[in-house]
Amino acid sequence: MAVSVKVQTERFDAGALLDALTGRDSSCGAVASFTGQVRGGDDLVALELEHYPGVTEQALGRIADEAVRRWSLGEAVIIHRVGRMAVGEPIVFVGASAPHRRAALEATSFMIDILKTQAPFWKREHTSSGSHWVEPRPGDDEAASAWLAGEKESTA
Amino acid sequence: MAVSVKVQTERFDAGALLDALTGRDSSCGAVASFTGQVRGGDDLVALELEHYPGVTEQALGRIADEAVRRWSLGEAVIIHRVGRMAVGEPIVFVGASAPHRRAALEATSFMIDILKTQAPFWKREHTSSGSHWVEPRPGDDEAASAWLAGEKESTA
Amino acid sequence: MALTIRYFAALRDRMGTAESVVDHMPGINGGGLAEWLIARDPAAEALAHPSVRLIINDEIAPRSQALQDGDTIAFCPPFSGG
Amino acid sequence: MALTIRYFAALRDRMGTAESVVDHMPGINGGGLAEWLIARDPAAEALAHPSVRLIINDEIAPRSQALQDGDTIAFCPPFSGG
Repeated sequence: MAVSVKVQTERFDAGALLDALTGRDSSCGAVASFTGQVRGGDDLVALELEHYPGVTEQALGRIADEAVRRWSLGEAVIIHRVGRMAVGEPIVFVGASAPHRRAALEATSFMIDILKTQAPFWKREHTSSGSHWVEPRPGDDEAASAWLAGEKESTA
Repeated sequence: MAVSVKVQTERFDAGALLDALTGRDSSCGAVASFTGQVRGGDDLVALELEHYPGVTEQALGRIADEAVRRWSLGEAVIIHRVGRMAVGEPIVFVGASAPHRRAALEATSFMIDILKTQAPFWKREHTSSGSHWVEPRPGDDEAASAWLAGEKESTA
Repeated sequence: MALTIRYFAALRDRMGTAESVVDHMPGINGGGLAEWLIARDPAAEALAHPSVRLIINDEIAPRSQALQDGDTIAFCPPFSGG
Repeated sequence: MALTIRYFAALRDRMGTAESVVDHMPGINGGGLAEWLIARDPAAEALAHPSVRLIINDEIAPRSQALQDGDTIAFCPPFSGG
């Protein structure tokens, strides 16, 4: 059981992070991952991510620990970038290995859902006509609340 | 919208497959993946995968097409190996890119769940004391049925 | 013409062959073919199990599907891929 | 000692500063501090919005939490990472 979380400005390679999770633990038959990347559109030039140093890392560590505990994971990984990113660049990688597929898939969904509402990151969009802070998407709170209330677990 | 499915004996690199899905389509902010690998235990020496050539590829293509249709994916990928594999080796990779995270995550779960019950693959376990065909896991039918009945979609 | 019968995985082991060819029997369906095979060889009894699926000419098909001369019928144990 | 106040993202833009230090007010809690800041500067009105979360000494905390001398209180707009 290993947890790895990191906040960094450097670009990461999602494939390398996935490879680091696969073939490592012979008790794990399943590895799931989620990668968030900068989506183009609305004249977007770049995305800027701000965070609360120290608090963010602590929040990510708790989210990964909770996922390992709930789903008995082999490993849980969360890497989140901060700073300025161009369209198409990766923002966040979340991955989990587990004995069986349902645990790996659910733990991955859980970590990204909870991260959105429980980790102090803020996105600012830079467009050709100016910049503005991003509002959370309407469904984000509901997704996190469902996990925290345990509802999602019961539909597994 | 692109679908890519393949049945092969050669080992694949899950990380390279994930990298091929990321940063490609600027309308996609999310990429999810699932990798199944040979789980050790019970004296397992190797896993052998048999399939029904022609029919399998057709089944995988339909599953990926259905995922693209249901979740408006950017891309959907299914790679499944056949033949003999050692403990820790990858068996199957499923991946999806989509504008938002829920679509990518659900489509990935859908594809691996349906593949288990709708694609003609058979696993044989080789142990130091002999070999035997693998029975499907009890929950596999239920997971596929829930998707096919649309139940899982409504809990998203 | 005839019917081509294919067996996969555990059913191939049970039947001792991957493929056999029999004369077409007019009016027979998938379930009827399984019964005919069992009557001919008790080792084929597993073919009647409800978990065994039929793939007729590359499509998963119900046992009630009528067989045409030239069809290929595959008897498949429960799939276990992924 | 004193209270250290931090503002993030849109709230930092609104307040025109990332950090300020004020004297500790015995008996005050997080919500009271927000009200005190708004009374001093109408630009701080956004701090009262229920979507604004407080992180007190690195922990998400309710507005009802009593503040101790030396505490760091961060006012945070809704998180939007991931």
